[in-house]
Order: sequence, then structure tokens, then C-alpha cells
Amino acid sequence: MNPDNFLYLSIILFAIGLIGIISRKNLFVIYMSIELMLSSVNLVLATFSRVHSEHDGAVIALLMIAVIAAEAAIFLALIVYLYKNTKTIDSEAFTQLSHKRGAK
Amino acid sequence: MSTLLLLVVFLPFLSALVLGLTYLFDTHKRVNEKFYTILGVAVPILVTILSFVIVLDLMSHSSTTVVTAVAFNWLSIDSFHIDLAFVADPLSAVMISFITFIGTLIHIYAAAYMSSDQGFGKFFSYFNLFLGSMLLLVLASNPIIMFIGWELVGLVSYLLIGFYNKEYENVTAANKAFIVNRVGDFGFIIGLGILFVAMGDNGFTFADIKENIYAIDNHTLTLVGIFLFIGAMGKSAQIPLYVWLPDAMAGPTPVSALIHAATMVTAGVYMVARFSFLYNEIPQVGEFIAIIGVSSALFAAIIASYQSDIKKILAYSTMSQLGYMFVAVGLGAYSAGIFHVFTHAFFKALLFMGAGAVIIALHHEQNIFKMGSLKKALPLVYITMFIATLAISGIPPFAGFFSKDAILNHAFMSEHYTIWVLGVITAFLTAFYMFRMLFIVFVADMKNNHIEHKALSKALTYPLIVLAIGATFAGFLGANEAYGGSDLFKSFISLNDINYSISHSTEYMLGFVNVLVSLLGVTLAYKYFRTSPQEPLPNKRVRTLIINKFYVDELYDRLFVQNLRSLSNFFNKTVDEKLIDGFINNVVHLNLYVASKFTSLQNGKIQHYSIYLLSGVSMMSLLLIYILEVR
Amino acid sequence: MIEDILLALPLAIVVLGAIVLMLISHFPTVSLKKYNLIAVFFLVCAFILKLTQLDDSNHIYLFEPLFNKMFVIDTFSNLFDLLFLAGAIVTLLINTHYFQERDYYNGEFFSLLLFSVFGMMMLSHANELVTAFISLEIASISVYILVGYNKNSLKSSEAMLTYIVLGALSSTFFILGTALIYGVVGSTFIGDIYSFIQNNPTKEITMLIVALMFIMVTILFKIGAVPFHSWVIDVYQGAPYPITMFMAATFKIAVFAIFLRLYLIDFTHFYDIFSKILQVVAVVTLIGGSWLAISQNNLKRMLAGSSIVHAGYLLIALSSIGLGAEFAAPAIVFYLMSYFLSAVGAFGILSFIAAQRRRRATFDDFKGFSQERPYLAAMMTIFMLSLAGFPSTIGFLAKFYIFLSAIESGQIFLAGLGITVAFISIYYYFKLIALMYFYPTDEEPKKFPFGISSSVIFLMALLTIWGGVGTGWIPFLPGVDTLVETAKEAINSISVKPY
Amino acid sequence: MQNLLSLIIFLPISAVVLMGLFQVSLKVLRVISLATSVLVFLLVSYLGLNFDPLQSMQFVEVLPWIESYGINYFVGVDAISYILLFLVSLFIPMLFVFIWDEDRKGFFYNLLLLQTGVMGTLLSLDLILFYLFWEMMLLPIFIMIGAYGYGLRQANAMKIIMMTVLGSMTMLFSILYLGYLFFEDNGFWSFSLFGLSSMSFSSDISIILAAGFLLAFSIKIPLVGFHTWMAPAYSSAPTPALVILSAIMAKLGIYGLWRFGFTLFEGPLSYYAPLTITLSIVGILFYAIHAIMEKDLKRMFAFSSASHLSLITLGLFSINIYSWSGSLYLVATHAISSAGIFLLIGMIGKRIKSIKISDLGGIATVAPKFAFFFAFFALSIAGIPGTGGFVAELLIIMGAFKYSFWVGVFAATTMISAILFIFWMLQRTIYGKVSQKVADGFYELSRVELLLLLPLMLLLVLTGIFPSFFISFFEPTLGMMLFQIGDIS
Repeated sequence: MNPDNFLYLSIILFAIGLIGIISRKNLFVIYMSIELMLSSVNLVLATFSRVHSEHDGAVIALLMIAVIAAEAAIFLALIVYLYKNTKTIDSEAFTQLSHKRGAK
Repeated sequence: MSTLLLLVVFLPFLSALVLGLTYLFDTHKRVNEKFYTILGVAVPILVTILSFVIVLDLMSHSSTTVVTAVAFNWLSIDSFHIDLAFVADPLSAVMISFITFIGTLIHIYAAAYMSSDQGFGKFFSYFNLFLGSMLLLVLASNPIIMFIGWELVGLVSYLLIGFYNKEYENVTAANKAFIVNRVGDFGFIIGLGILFVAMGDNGFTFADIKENIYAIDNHTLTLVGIFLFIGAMGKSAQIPLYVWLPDAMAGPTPVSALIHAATMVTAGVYMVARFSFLYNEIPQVGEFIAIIGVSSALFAAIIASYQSDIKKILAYSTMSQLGYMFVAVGLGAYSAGIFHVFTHAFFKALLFMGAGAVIIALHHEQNIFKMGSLKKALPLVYITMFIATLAISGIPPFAGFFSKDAILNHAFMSEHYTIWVLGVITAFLTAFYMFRMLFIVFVADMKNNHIEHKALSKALTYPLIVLAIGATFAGFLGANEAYGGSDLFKSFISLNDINYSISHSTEYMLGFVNVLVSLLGVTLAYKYFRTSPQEPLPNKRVRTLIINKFYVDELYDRLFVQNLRSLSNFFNKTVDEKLIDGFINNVVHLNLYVASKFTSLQNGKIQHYSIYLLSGVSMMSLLLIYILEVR
Repeated sequence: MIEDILLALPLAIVVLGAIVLMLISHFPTVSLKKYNLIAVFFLVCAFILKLTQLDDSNHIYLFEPLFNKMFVIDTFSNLFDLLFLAGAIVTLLINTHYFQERDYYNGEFFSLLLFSVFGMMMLSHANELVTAFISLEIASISVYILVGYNKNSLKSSEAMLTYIVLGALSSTFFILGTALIYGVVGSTFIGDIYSFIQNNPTKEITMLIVALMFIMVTILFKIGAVPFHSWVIDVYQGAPYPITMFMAATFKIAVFAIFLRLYLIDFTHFYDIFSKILQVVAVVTLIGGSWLAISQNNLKRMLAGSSIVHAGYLLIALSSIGLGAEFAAPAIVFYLMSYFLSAVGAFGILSFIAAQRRRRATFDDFKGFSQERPYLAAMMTIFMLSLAGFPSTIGFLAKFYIFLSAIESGQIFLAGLGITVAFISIYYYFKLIALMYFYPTDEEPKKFPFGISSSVIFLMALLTIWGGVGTGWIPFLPGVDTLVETAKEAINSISVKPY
Repeated sequence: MQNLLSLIIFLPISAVVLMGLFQVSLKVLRVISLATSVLVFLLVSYLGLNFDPLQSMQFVEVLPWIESYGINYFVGVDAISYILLFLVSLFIPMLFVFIWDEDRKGFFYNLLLLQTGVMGTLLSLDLILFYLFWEMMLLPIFIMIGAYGYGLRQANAMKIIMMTVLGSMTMLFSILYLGYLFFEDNGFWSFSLFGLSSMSFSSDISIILAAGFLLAFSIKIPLVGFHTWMAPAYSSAPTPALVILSAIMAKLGIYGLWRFGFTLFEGPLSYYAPLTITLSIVGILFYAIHAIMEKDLKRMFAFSSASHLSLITLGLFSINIYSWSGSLYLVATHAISSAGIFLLIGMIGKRIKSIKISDLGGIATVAPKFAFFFAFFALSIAGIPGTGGFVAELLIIMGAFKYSFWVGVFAATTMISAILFIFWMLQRTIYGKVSQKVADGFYELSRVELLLLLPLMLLLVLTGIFPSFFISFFEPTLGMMLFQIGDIS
């Protein structure tokens, strides 16, 4: 099989994910973008698995999904917690830690 | 003999140490003046006796014998050996004999002059220290030790000029003296340095230098000669380094008499005579010395004619007489120069001590125009001062005539007619200003004279008499056969003089000219100042110029002092703060500025952080592409 | 098999401890102190066990029939395990005081910490990229949670947010790299990749290089190299002190554990390329880190900034590896040990003080500290000196090795820059010393607080000094030389190429 | 006494550690500090009695330290280092006596630490060991200036540390590179001075490496251009720090040039000689003129000592036995003079809480003994005959003339330069009218103070009157060093 198309697709997905992280302010969307990137990589893995005609890659993809899920759990919990405390999920609202000048 | 020689130098130092420590640690003033007087005067007397013994010993031998004494090895590096050693040859023996003799007299005089002064002990400590240093200078067997003495006398001179240190001006004068002297020493040490390099491994005593002088090329010798003479300029107050001498009169009068008239200031002349073998090789430098000497003599004489401070007049007169001496040594008449040093010591010390007596009598009044008709009040002082004035004016048969005559004759015979003419003019002026002073102080009737006179103690007056005898008869020691003498002085010190044969008739003729101009000066002074003083020169502008000493002090102040101070401020404010620190601070601030700009990227926004991250990835990718393509 | 079990036992003990702690954290009766003790107990057990195994287990694949060659046990990994365990132990001990002063700590905290240590240990053993990734994620995810553990503080949560978003973003690159490598090589074992490159010098090589670069991005992100540094300062500040300390001193070492292994094996053929990249990153990191550190007022942020600079020094050594510096890799290990000691000490004192003062530690808070607490101030001085690379501390020797390796590999410019940056760092470290000693204080002088925290800090200070001047003359006490030799042995154990 | 040098180096620091751990009271602290320093002084004197001037390096101790990099604990003493060693060991007990009434414990701890640092610097012959002590001695100075100083002490302490560390860093680079070159040549590492000096390397590299050392020492000395830390640091420093700074630490720059510069880089240093000699010449005059308008005594004498150190540097780079002997002699005598003068300035500060020249005046009237000592030490700095400074300056000038005529002439300017400000300063401080502050608070030297100053004065006078005795102590060593240099270049 020709893996090119699959790879193009994953590149597009990866890029969308990247752009999403950079351009969106909603934490959920940011999170979704990250998931998208990870999924695109999984697609790559699956593709290569087919190319090599063995199952290693697919297994790796499955493992990755587990890891991603773990991350998702924490991320979602965090978002919920943040929303509870600040009533917003705008990423720009959380800039307390920025560098403060003066105050010497 | 050599032990005696060591004693001559070390005794004054020792007594200075004892006196100084006693004074310093005697906080409750328990030690009374007698102790200081006895110790302070006894040592010079002892040293005088010792020096006479040495001189007599030298006289009893042939002229080439010298007495040497090595104390210890002072410095020894590689092949460079400097012993703390002393040589008494005729030249130095003569020097120490009159230095100690006059020094003793002035010590005695000072015991009276300084009595009941707070710093009596200190004064004698310094005085003895000076005597020791001067003897060290004179007796040194090598230029390095001589330089130590040279420096030490300068230091003691500084301490004594600033003796009354509560007065700010006195200390200023002391500083001026020391700094100007140091400028001279700067030249001196450069001379020594060049000489040192030129000598190589051949040793560095005067004897060694004399032996190897022919191995050194003339150019180097010229440099050495000039630089050494710069040292002499400073010490002996010649143009342009003379400015300190008049100010140095701020010290107590015995100090002026001993240091700034009789001994220290003649060190320069002595030094040139000591190096006579060197200066004989470089007559062009000798001429230069003579020109400086005669100009200083004339210049000082002009200024002296308009001074009103008795000590300043004497100071300028000293400078003028030193000029004569340099004319002599510059033109190769070393013994004539030293002879003038010798006679000058007597009459100038006498003049100063007389002036001191007057000052004491008038409760520290120094302005001659506030004195007048002291003849009756102070007859002894008047007579002795009169003798001294005659001596300095070159009236025969007083001491000054013979020495000055010898110098002027030499100038004439060596065909330096300009120098001779200037010398003669100076002789005229000398007679004029000295008698001016004498008349104003002792004879003229001043209306504003209401000061009570203080009685003078014997210690103040007896030394005057002794010196007056010296000022009268010392000249005969050096009288040449034309005047019925036998050149005793010259043949004894036996320096490498350049001799000219001179017929008796020329001799008499020149002597006559000298006496004539001197008498002219006396007459002029008599005319203007016998009764009531009036300055002879009508042109007011010229007079102001002269009274203000040609504004040389002001010029130096503007030229050196002010500039140095503003330079110092410039270094501090501009170079350090603006230039160097400014540069460093700018670098630091630039760094901090960039740092703060860079840090302000930390704005806490996740998007931005992601962009940094991704831009990092892009940069790395670009770099990778670049590297791979290159490969 | 039995031997394997024995070798795996430390790992097992740690994970067991984590699970035990998780279970008992449901019982409200257990006090915080006890949790702490239990956690330390498990860690110490693992530590001692590991210590006995340090040398006698060279290059063994753990449960090879079962896991293939996923886990390797060699001196290198053992040494790093020891460092992680020590890091965790020290973190817990130093912060006993801190935990008691804060109300939001409970058993789960310790459990998570142990999980994270477990992840790191796995990481140092990992001989395969996916294993490495999973271990890294175990460690990271635990740390994400720990960073945001202070639920009362929005800052803490915000730090967690920053860290998790950027961390996840960076991990995508790791997976991407892994995926690409899998695509090229058909395997993700480190050894396989090495032999693939060796056997196929030209085929698909560019893709492999790109893949390795992606992996490197993640690593650079984790160690906080510029321009992947942006999270460091914020997260360090937002995190609770114990976690800041843990991240700075321990987690960073863990990242180097995997990176060194990868770099020494898989990158071997591409040293000329990656050295150049690393050089550029090192330059940027050194300069940028200094700029960051120099303009901070908050001590924690300053230390965070300086940790970026320290990463820069490590990058110098990394690039030296590729250019033929013989001792560059051991220098990295030694540097990590040195940084561990000094950073743990410095953060320890910060947390010790923060435990009582309950406010952010700015520079100004340290005014007159030497009069208030002379001994702590002296120790803080020692740590600052060590971080600044002042001689007679371990920090100096660490920098000494790094610079020497840079010179050895001909990177004169980097060595010069490193020294310049060390010079700049003197400024911000000495600023603290100056504040401690040069100003008066209103506080009463306090006695030396004898206790676990302070004694551990004291021990760290002693080690910092000993590491700088220690000699081998005193019996039973390892000198500096021993440390260096250990580092060399560790590196040698991975340099023995598999296959 | 096999480990005499180690004992000398580590006695003070062990006292610090022990006293620090047991938190001794102020009284005990004083006594033990003084006792320790006196003990060190006795040990150093004992060392001096067993010292053989005809040998170069003695009492050598070598112990492995970091074997993998060939770094050894390598110490030894020769005439050059012994002179400074002796002076440090003499000054420190004196300083303890001087600060006897001080109630800030840090003074005592820091002085002892400083002693270890300085002595280690003087004695170490391994470059890394040297660097260690070189940096170590900065810390106590930093803390003493910053914590116990005056004026803008914090900023000035930062300034001194940053400037000196800048130099140290370049030196570190050179040390590392030297070590690497040695490794490249021989296949094993060594940082020992003699190991490295036996190496021959290309002149281009050596010129760059020499610059690293030169910068470090130039900042320490400081030569013109690197001096802006000096005046602030001096003016802020408390007396003990000041004495050590001017009398010892500045000389360590010279010492470093001597020990490391000329042993390792004889070729490159003659390459730099025109530059350094120019800087020294500029320095002699620049600093002296700078000092004229300074308003406080510490700053003034800071510039004064910088001027003299420039002269010493000039002598050092004139590379002949006369200038070297003179330089080393001036190192010693100037150390004594400046210790004396700064002690006296400290005493002025103790009495009237000000060292501004404008606040002073007429001390000679109020306290003649004090004035005498003050004038003596000030004049000894100006190099009056009868003090060692005169001999030293004379020798340097002679040596400079050997090197070149113009250098000699400029060296001779030191005759004038020092007196420009010293005499005016004396005029305004000890002479003249008694100022208000002096009249209010000034008192005569106490017995203890007298006891501190007398030995210094005695040393100065003895060095001035019997120089050959002292010079014979170090002349053979210098001769040997010059011979070696001549051998190679």
C-alpha cells in the first residue's frame, strides 16, 4: 500500500492541532488540539505498522491511547477545577505567574 | 682616623634620635630645656673638634691622601655594591670643618633664639639630624649615599621650615620647598640612573667613576651632567627651581642661617665640585651651568633690591651668591666656587643671625621699613652686620672680596665676557641692596618706629662676633699671590680646576673694577636710604613687577598647581566616573535592559509559550536543513 | 529469574510503597508524619537495596524472556536510580517541616511522589523508546498533579495548567519522533536503531535525523533549554516548594538519564549534526537563562532562571561528547550530582523559611538573614557559592569538568561563553549573599532549629563542601575522585554497545 | 615539621570551624582568634629560621587530590612567598589587637578565613589549588566590606567582587586551557606549576593564555583602566579589611605575576612588557594626580598604593635583577607602610568618626605622637631615605634605566608623584589650625596602639638602613628565576 496519503492526513491533522493550540483561547479547544496532534501521531504509527506489515506499531498506538487517556483525565479535572474557581476557561485569564517588573 | 670619621657622621644622628625620642615620649614636659641644650650643642662641638682633627691630619699628609671609613655594606645586588662608606679628602674635609664650625655656632645661637619654645626638644633633634645628614651628604664615598644625604637634608629642611606648623602658610612654604627640591632630585636620580647604566659593573663610588669616566661616551656624560645639575638647581635654588628659597624663610631664623644660607643650599655647588672630573669632560654643560648661575645671580639681585622683608632680602642674596658659585664651578674654577661657599657661609650666617637678633629684639618684626635707627639700640649687631655687609659686597679686605674676585677673574679669563659683565652688574646690585638693607634697618630714621626693644642674651650675640671675625679674615686663606696670599685654599683642596695664567696687572685691574662697582652701589644706597628710604626706580610698573618677584610664583601656581588640581578633578569626575565606570555601567545596563526585555516575554500566556516552543522547533528544523544541505 | 527479581526489587518496592500509601490515604486517622515516614521507609529500603547492586549488575536485561530488551540494568541506570531515590528521600525529609505547616497535604501526595520516582527509575532503565515515553509520562503526570497540588492557590493550578499544556505539546514530538523511527527502523529498541544506522549508512537517514531531532525537542523542553524554557520559571514559582525542589533537582536528572543513553548510542553517527544544533541551543540557553535569572526579584524565580543556565552548561558538555571530549559524559553525570546537592540545599532552605513565613520568598525577605539565622545563612551561602561555581565547593569542580571537556573538544567559544555566564551568575547569587549579610534585621536571632529538615540541609551543605575539596586520604569516606570514577564507570557501562 | 605549611594554612580555618560549631562567646572568640594568629606567626617565624635563602622551593608538600585530573595538593614556599607570608602572619594578630573592642563576631571569623585564603594563595603551587584559594580570599573581604563597611558598602562590595571575579574567570580559562595543552602533549593531566612550565607551546596561544592571567592580576593590582573598583572598595572597607586589601591582596597580584606569570609565560610576558610598562607609567602619574584632590584619606591612600603598585609592576616587567629586587623590596616595605597608614586612618576613624580631610587639622598640636607616626608612615610611602621604600624605589629606578632610558625617566617620576598629594594632605590633617572635630574628640595614641605601630616603624627603618641584609634573603631566588627566564627566552 501507499502510505503517503495517510501520512499527508496525519501531517494536516498535526498542523491543525498546532494551529489550534496557538490560536484558540478556550482551554477545551486547546486540549482538543493536543488530542488531535496525538491522534495524528497514532495514525502515523498505525500507518507504519501497515507498511512494515506487522502489529508493533498498532500496539504502540494502543499504548499511546492509554497514556493520552491518563493525561486527559488530569487535564479535564484541572479544567473543571479552574472553571469552578474562576468561572472562566479562557486561557488568557490565567496569567498570575507572569513576570512582574518593578517591585524591587 | 676612620673611626673618627664614622663618629663625625653618626654622632649627630644618634643625638638626634635620643633628643627626638625624649621629646616625643616626654608627654608631660618633665625634661627641661637644659637637657636638650646640653646634648644638642655638645654633639656639634664634639663633631667640630673631630672634623678639625681630620682636617689637620689631612693637611699633614700629601694632597692625595684621603681618610676612608666603611660602616657596613649597605646594598649588594649582583655586582652592584654600595657601602655606607665615607671619604674625607681635602674637599669634603674643608666642607665638614666649616659646616660643623658654623653649625655649632648656630646651635648655640639657636639655644637662645628658641628658648621657651614649645618644640625646643624637637628643634634640636631636627637640627642635629640636619647636621648628620649634611655630613652624610658631604662625606659620602658614592653618589647613592650622597643622594641619601641629599634627600635627608631636604626632608629636615621641610620639617624645619614648617616648624611652626600651626600656621598654615609655614607648612605651605615647607611643602613648596620639599616639592621643588624633589623636582630637582628627580633630575638627580635620572642622572644617577644614566650613570649607573653607563658604569656597568665597574663599581659606583666616586673613585670608580673617576677612573672609568673615559670609557663613557660624551653624549651620555652630557646627559648625566645636565640631570645632576637639575638636582643642584633644586637644592641650591637656581632658576627655575629657586622659588622655594624665599618662602623657606618661614622657618625659625637659625634654620635659615644654617640650612638656607650656610650649608644645605651649597650642596649643589659641592656636588658639581665633587663631580669635577665629570664636568671637566663636558665644558658645554659647564657653560650652561654658568649661564644659569649668572642669570640667577642677577635675577635674585634685582628682586632683592625691592624686598621689604629682611629675611627675604637675605634669601635672595643667598640665591644670588649661589649663582656666583655656579658660575665658578661651571667654568671649571671649582676651588674658587668652593672658596666662595666657604666665605659665604661665614658672612651669610652672620647676616642671618644678625637679622634674627634684630627680629627677636623687635618681637618678631621682619619688615625693614618698620625698623630703622637700631644702631644705638643694638650696637654689636650693627657692627657685625656691617662687617658682613662689607664682606658680601666684596669690599676688601673682607672675605667676600677674595672669593668673588677669584670667580669674576676666572670668568673674564675664560673669555666669557657676558658672564663677567653680568657678574659685575650683580656685584654692583649686591652692594646696593645690602647697604640698602643695612641703612634702613640700622641707620635711617623711621618715623613709625615705636617698638620696644628686647634685650639680647649673650648666646645670641657671641656667635655673631666669632662669625664676624671669620667674615673678616677667612678671605685671606684663599688670597692669591697678587694679593700677597699663596692660594692656600686652592692648593689644599686640589680640585681639577681649569687654570688660566693671569698677570698681576690684569688681576689688579679686575679687582679694581669690582671694588669700584661695589662702592658705586654703596654710594647709591647711601644716597637713597641714608636718611629716609625712597625707592630709586621711578617707573611704577617696573617697580611693581620687581616687588612681585616678576610674578613667577603666580605663574608656577597657574601653570603647575592649578593644572594639576584640575587634572585630578578631571581624572576623578571624567575619566573614572564617566569614561571607565561609564563604560562598565553602560555595558551592565545594556545587559540588564536586554534581560528585562527578554524576561518580559514571560507573560504567563499559554499561547505565547506554545509559540516560543514551536518557533524553537522551527528554528531547530531550519538549522537541521541548513546543516544537512551543507553536508 | 531470581536474580532478575532481585534486581527489579527496588522498582517493585517503590511502586508497592506508592500503592500502599494510596490505599491507606483513605484512613483519616493516619497522620501526615506517618505518611511521610512510610514513604521514606520504602524509598530508603529501595535505596539500600540499590546501593548493594550498584556495581555487580553490568548490563543485564530485566526479565529478558518476558520484556525482551526493554529494561536494561547497568551501572549507569543504577547510579541514576540512586540519585532519584536520594532526591525523593531528601525532598521528603527536608520538607517534613513544610508539610506540617500546610493543610493541603495528605497521603496521596506521597503516593504520587513515589509513582513519579518509579517513573523516573523506569526511565533510567528504559532501553526502548515507547517504554521511555511511558515512563516519562508516568513521572510527568505525577509531577503535573503535584505541581497543582495546592488546591487553595490559583497560582498552583495555573502552574499546572501551563505545565500540562506545554508538557503534552512537547510529548507529542516525542511520540512523533518514535513513530518516525518506527517507520524507518521497524523497531523502537535503542540497540536496534543503532545497528540499523550502522548497517544502512545512507537509507532513509534524513528521516531518522528528523525523528531524533523531535525526540531531542522533548528532552530540551523537559530540561528547560531556551527557547523551550518558557514554562520553567512560571511552573517553578507556582508549584509548592517541595515539588519545585523535586523538579529542579530530581526530575531534571531523570530526563538526562534517558537522553544520555540515547545520545551516547543512537546519536553516535550524527554527532557532527547534533553537536552543531546543541551548540546553538547551548549558546541561546546560557545567554537567555542568565537574562532571565538576572532580572528576577523572586528567589524561586531566580533559582528557576538559574536552573536554565545550568541546563546550558550541561548542553555544552553534551555537544562536547560528540566532538571527542573523553570525559564529557562523566562530566555531565558529575554536574548533575553537584547540581542535585546544591539545588536541593538551596530550595530546602527556601521551603524551610517559607514554611514559617507564609509568603513568597523575594530577595528582600532575606535581608539580614545572617543575623536571624546565622547557620542557615552560612549554608545558603555555601549553596549559592556552589551554584555559582565558586571554588572549594562541588559546583566549581562540576563546572571545571564541563569547561575542560568543552576545551578538549575544541569548543573554545562555548567554554569562554560558559565562563562569562558563570561570571554573570556570580552577580545574582552573590546578590543573595549580600542581602543576607549586609543588612540589619528586626527579627530576633533564632536558635538553630535542630530537626530532620535542618539536619538534612546541613548534610547537603557538608556534602557540597566535601564534594569540592574532598580527598581520598580519609578512610571510609569517598573523595571527589570516587565520585568522578563512579560517573566514568556509569558512562562506560552504557558505552558498551549492545549487539 | 613535615607538614608545617599545611598547618600554617589550615590552622586559622579550623579555628573558624570549631569556634563556629561551638558558638563560642565573644570573649573566647577574641582570645582564640588572637592565639591562633599568634601561633601562626610563630610557626611562620620558625619556618623563616629554617629557611634556606639559597634554595628556591622549600617545605614542599605534595598529596594527591583529584587524581583523575592530576590535581594535587601541592604547596611550597620560596623567598618571594615567604616575605608576604611573614607579613600576613604579622598583620593578622595586629589586626586582632586593633579590633579587640569590636563586638561583631564576624570580624574575627572573616579575618581568620582571610588568613587561610591569603596564605593558601601564597603557598599553593598547583594552579587549581591556587585558583581555589585565590577565590576563597575574596569572600571574607566581600563580607567585611559589605557587612561592616561604610558608605555605599553593599554596592561597593558587589563592585569589588564582580571586578575581581571577572579577572579570575579569565584566569580560570587560561588555567584550563593550559591543563588541556599539557594533556594533549603528555597524555595525562597535570595542573602543577612546574609540570606546566616545562611545556612548550606555540607563541600565539601562549600570548592569549597569558592575557587571561594578566587580566586577573591587573585587576587585582590594579593597573590603570582596571581600577575603578578600588577607590569605592577602599573607602567602604573597615580597617582590618583595608589593611589586608592594600597591604597584602594588591600585592598578591604582583605575586601572581611573579610566581605564575613569569614561570609559565616568560615569552608572552615580555611580549606584553611594553603594554604593561606603559600602563604602569601612566598609573604612577595618573593615580598620584588622582589622589591630589581626593577628599577622604582612604581614597587618597588607595590611589597612593595603586601608584606604587604600578611602580612595582614597572619594575617587574623591566626584568632585571635590580628592578626585581627593588620590586620585591617595595612589595614588602609598601605593605608595611600601608598597613601602618591604614591602621592610623582606622584610629582616626575610631576617634572622630570621620576620615574626611576637611574634618581634620592640627593633629600635631593635639596629639604629637600620633602626628609623628602618621607623618612617618605617610613619608615612608613617599619613600624618604632611611625607610625601606627609598631603597626599593632607588633599585626599581636603576633597574628601569637598565631596561630603557625613557622607562627609567618615567620610573623616576615616582620621586615627585607621591609627594604631590602626601605633603598637601599632611598639611591639612596634622598641621595647621586644630579643627573642631579634632579638638572635640581626638586623643593621643594609647599604649596598645603604640605597640601596634612600633614594630612596623622599626621594620621600615631597619629595611631602610640595612637593605643588604634583607635583600640577601631573596636575591638568590630572584637570580635563579632570572637565570631560568634568560635560559628560555
